[in-house]
Amino acid sequence: MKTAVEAKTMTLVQAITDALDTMLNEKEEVLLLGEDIGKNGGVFRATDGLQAKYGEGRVIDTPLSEAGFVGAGIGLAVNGFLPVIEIQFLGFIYPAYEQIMTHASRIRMRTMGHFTVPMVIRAPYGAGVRAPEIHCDSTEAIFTHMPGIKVVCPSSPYDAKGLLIAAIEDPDPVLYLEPMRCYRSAKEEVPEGKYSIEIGKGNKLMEGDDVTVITWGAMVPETIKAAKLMKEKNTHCDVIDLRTLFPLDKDMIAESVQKTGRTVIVHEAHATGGVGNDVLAIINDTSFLYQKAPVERVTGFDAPVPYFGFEDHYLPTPARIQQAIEKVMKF
Amino acid sequence: MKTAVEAKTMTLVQAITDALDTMLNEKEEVLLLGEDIGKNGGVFRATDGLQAKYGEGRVIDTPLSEAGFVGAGIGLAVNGFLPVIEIQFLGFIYPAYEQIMTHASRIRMRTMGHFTVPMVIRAPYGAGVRAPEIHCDSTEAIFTHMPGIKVVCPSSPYDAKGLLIAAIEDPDPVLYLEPMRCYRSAKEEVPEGKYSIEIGKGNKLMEGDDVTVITWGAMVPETIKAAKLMKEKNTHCDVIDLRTLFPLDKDMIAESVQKTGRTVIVHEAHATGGVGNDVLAIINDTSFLYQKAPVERVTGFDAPVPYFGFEDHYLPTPARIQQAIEKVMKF
Amino acid sequence: MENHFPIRRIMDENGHIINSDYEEKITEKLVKEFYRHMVRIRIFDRKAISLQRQGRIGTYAPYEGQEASQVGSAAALRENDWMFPTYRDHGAAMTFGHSLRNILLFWNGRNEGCVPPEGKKIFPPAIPIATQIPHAAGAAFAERKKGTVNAAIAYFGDGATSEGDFHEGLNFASVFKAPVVFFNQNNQYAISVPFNKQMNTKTIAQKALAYDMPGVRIDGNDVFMVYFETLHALERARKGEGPTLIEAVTWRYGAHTTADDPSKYRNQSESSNRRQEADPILRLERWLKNMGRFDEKWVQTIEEKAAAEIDQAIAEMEDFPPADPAVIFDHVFAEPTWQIRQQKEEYLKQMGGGR
Amino acid sequence: MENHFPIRRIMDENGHIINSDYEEKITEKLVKEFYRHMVRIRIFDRKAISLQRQGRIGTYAPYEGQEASQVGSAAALRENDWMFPTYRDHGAAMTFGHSLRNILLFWNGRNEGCVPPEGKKIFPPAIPIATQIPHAAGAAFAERKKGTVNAAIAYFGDGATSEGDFHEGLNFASVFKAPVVFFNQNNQYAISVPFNKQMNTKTIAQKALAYDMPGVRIDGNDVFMVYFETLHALERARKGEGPTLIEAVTWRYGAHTTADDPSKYRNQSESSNRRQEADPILRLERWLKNMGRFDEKWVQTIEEKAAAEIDQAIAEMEDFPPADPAVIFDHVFAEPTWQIRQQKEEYLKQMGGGR
Ligand SMILES: Cc1ncc(C[n+]2csc(CCOP(=O)(O)OP(=O)(O)O)c2C)c(N)n1
Ligand SMILES: Cc1ncc(C[n+]2csc(CCOP(=O)(O)OP(=O)(O)O)c2C)c(N)n1
Ligand SMILES: [Mg+2]
Ligand SMILES: [Mg+2]
Repeated sequence: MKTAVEAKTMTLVQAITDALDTMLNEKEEVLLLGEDIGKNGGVFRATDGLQAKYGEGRVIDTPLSEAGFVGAGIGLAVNGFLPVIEIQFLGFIYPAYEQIMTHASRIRMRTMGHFTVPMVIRAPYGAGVRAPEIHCDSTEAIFTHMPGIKVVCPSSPYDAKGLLIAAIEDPDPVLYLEPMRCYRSAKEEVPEGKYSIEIGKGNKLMEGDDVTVITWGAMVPETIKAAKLMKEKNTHCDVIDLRTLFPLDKDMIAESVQKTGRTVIVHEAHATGGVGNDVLAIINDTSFLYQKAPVERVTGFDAPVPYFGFEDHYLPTPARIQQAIEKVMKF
Repeated sequence: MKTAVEAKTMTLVQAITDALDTMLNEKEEVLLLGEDIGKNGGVFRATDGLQAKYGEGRVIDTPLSEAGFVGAGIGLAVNGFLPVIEIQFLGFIYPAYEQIMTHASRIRMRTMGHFTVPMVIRAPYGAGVRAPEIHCDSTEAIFTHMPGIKVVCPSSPYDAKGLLIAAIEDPDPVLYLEPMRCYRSAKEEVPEGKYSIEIGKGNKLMEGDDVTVITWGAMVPETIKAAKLMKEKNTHCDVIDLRTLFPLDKDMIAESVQKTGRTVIVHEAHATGGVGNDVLAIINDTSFLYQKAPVERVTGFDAPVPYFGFEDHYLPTPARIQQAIEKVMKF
Repeated sequence: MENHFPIRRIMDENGHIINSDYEEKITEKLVKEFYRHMVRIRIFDRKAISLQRQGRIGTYAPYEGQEASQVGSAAALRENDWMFPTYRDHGAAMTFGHSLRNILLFWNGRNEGCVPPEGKKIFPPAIPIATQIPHAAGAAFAERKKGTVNAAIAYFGDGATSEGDFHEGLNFASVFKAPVVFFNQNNQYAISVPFNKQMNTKTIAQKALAYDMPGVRIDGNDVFMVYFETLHALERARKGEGPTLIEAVTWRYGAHTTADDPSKYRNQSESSNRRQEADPILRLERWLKNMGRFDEKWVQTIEEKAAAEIDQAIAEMEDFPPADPAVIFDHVFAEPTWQIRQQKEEYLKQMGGGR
Repeated sequence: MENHFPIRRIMDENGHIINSDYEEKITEKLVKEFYRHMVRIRIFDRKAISLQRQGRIGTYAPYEGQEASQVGSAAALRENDWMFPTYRDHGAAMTFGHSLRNILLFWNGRNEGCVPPEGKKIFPPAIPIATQIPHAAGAAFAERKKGTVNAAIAYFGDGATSEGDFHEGLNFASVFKAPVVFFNQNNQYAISVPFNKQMNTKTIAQKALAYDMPGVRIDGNDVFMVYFETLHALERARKGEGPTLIEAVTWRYGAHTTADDPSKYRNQSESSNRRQEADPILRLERWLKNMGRFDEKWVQTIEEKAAAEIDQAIAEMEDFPPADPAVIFDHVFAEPTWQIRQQKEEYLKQMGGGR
């Protein structure tokens, strides 16, 4: 990780714009494609000003056609470009699922590396911003179960920039998830220029010997809130922000769980089939004898993400996280 | 479960035809839709003879358009029909993923039960039949992580018929997975007429006190082979065929694991994000204190299902299953 | 191809009937009926925007400018037909008999918003673009199989034509001669993306040629053209002659949704010009005036009536019993699975324990 | 629409040039070149079927009957163009310079089968129907962005036109004027589903109208028509005039794949009739005979040469080093993840321990 000297205070979404700007500037192969990313600057303004700066040839408004432009992105990627594709919301990636599943993630394997797809797919995801239905899905697990694509998810402006640059430089396809709830909820110093955060590495946000709490994305602030409240009650949490959902940071997970023996996993996706179960599998595989209590999972329910009138009931809350921490402590 | 008197010896694929025949005969709302299911009787002959018997109005060859006919199936289902849709291979379901994810599985929730989708999607799946790439995927986990749809997978002719009838009678959408490798590999007595197997219930295939081995679909015969070999070595396995992948038979899993304390899970899907991890989560949640060893998973690798020249290397084998059983026994 | 698909109209911008075939059919009664509907849904739209601004509902998708398309097409439906709207077609849904309260509940994030009045076959608004098109084809095909004369209408925008589901739905319907009308409102923008970046064609109607299906391009701000063309397409459908694609060329005056700022991507003066010249309501007003039948009192009455009806619906929406969180568990399956029972129970316990 | 898209041809079934514009261009040299290519790929096809029957390769998709479409179109490409074939287009791929051994390896379930010779921009055959169409649009768009004169060709069948990806790919290419030729081989069946159940239109060419793209319908068994029309479309593409849709009407004589039994769904006498009348190779033979230039010796020589080349490729395929199972781990990512490293290590250990 190389860090540039100057820094600016920015939000997560601004950090994304900054990363795109940095890479558009650095490599002329970088192209942005997506719906409304040009003049409009994206519905969240993540590409604001970039078309004006780099032209319509680099920042390209596509037809409303996710399979079409992800498929075309694959064609661009095998032919020398580095497409960075915006899916307007993760809940609208499904039409492109076949292209990602059968091609983006497999072309390297299919051709023994002769053709490769160095493509990034950016997608805002998650509930809690009072968006209409489908806009709030958190379906990362349907991509982590797909060999050949990496999945990352920053929770802070600093990580957002560093991970996006790493994703663009990665020789393989990367799904880059953007927690909408964190887009503008906090600001942080972000270095100017280019730096990157290694894909596959988690980030320890709080140190504690009692319980390991593992989470990512928009659940990070909720988890921190719960951990801080627990600290007041003298329960000390090791809080891990996974940052990468495939491949998971096995070593960081194992090390922490072997220290604490107690684990809480927090995510907003459904419990069944959630990435939390992959964390559970790592614990099973690496730390069985260290476990002092069953792992607790605090997750979205096994129900579709509800209409926004109910989303606060669906999403894990600091209260639910605290209860889980207390439960593993009491076991 | 009501069982009719007469029985016939048949293969799994014949049992599917028999179930479809039974239900086409019983309910005129039942419609079959799919590619090549008419005159051709399906590429695996699962619908052989049914168009001749019930006419082109009941057994309908569709255009090559999975999103289109699954979407139209939703329209048929909300408007009084009971569509049973054949996806030629599970690996070709991805174009319809959006329709299943955002509509089939959610319409009941979205409309508080005002509209419902009593639809079945049948899909042959899995490796081991020397089929070309993509034809061999085992991606059930991308559906078990989708609230609102059930996922079933028979491993025997008897179960195949009973589960398919149950799926057609279910008021909600059901994904019915057909292990191609088992289509014609064994025959069994199958009752004539209508009977059904409850969705959500596993089947104990062998009883043993030493190790619980949990599997489904095409891995059942491989697991039985391994368990029989282990029996000769005096290790006795409780072998569970899950039959339903969502919702899992939590009680059967917990009961067995609480008896044996040792578990091996076998599936051909990738390890990461596989349904095996849901089984693991059930064990964690219900049977933590009973566990004598970490759970072993014998799975397909975290690599795309390879070209058929290599598929035998990808698939779990009795040898790998035995090694896992030995490993949990030795722990 | 553009010249093969001229924009057809019955009434010009000045409220003159320019197609004499229809002169007899356009009665004061019909004009007033359409006028009333359009005024009603326009008032609703403006109220909804202001509710959103006050934080009383969530993000809202306005349709002002598209009233003739929505009213004219919905008015052509029969009682037992099916409607498959998008998030922008609640003007059509209201005209077809949807509950105003429920529509407001939808925009307030409540599931009740997707429940149509008993007997009304109105599907929940499609959020993923174009996905409703195959549904409409399937539901219409079902009617054909049942041997009824019912038909379906699917609404969608210009942007939606780029999705695979548009193509697959139209192909399915054409192959099976499903009684469905594919009603496109070409408002010339998909959020910020203008028509000419969405497709290489100058018309949407011509896309019907890919399915050997009739395709027509009409002035979507001419409520009569919309009404009679939809009626005609529905008749064809009922007679077993299959689907039709209608492109109603129109314009949304305002933002894509209340979360959108159109000044980022277009000059809004175009909207004010169109308001002066091509407004669908103004056009009927001009007809009434031309005929010497414009009656300010009557206009005032219908406006007041609509406002009262809408205020009533808003009150009902706001008085609606508060969300019972249990609802998020209750309609996933006909019978809840153990996961859902367990999660619901735990959640209710936690709620009980105070958060 | 059918009459707007007549099936165009240059040479009739009897080997007569019926379009005098091309008389000069059709030289003995060209005829013989095409003849040679078609014979070569036909021999390959038959050999492959017999290899499958003997269990020496897996399921195989034959193209016999479609040789003129594949050879004529591939011959029109330039060195640096891109090709996006399906599982049935290895005749085209071989004509464009793919390795026969590798193609056989593909049908034998080996990844090496998807690797084209160095410098040859041939994509692996698309197995999921129509998915290659957007790839071709994207790769062609890339060439345009780079400012080259290279183009791309995408092959696909009649059934493929029903998929959303067909529509989205053509729309993308038309909007961005990507230099790509969409080459449809309408062999009138998608496995068992005949053309008239696949779509309501009588032609595929007319679907181009939905994108304001030129669409032509040609006799896919007339190698000259195929060649010159593809050449023309490629020229347009290179000049920045955008994509073209070509419908080459043809027929597969045999089964969909070696796992298929066509007698289940069609009368195979149609195939034998077509063999007599419309066979693409026979047609060139007739031209040669008409011109008095048919030379049995020459035919024998090229047949022998092709057979020898193919036998050589088969030998190379069979001598190819046996599959190293490690390959299934080695190309998932540029750098293997820990899962892959761990799984590979464990697997190799197990292998070592004997299975
Ligand atoms: C599959 C999908 N992709 C993206 C979106 C985000 N989105 C919502 S509305 C819209 C534009 C739709 O344009 P159009 O079809 O013209 O309808 P209009 O909004 O103009 O009525 C987009 C891109 C979506 N809802 N679904
Ligand atoms: C998405 C998808 N659905 C289904 C299949 C199974 N399948 C393989 S070939 C085929 C028919 C293709 O017909 P067509 O496009 O006419 O090409 P042809 O085989 O005639 O060359 C089908 C349905 C597939 N490969 N991909
Ligand atoms: Mg629009
Ligand atoms: Mg075909």
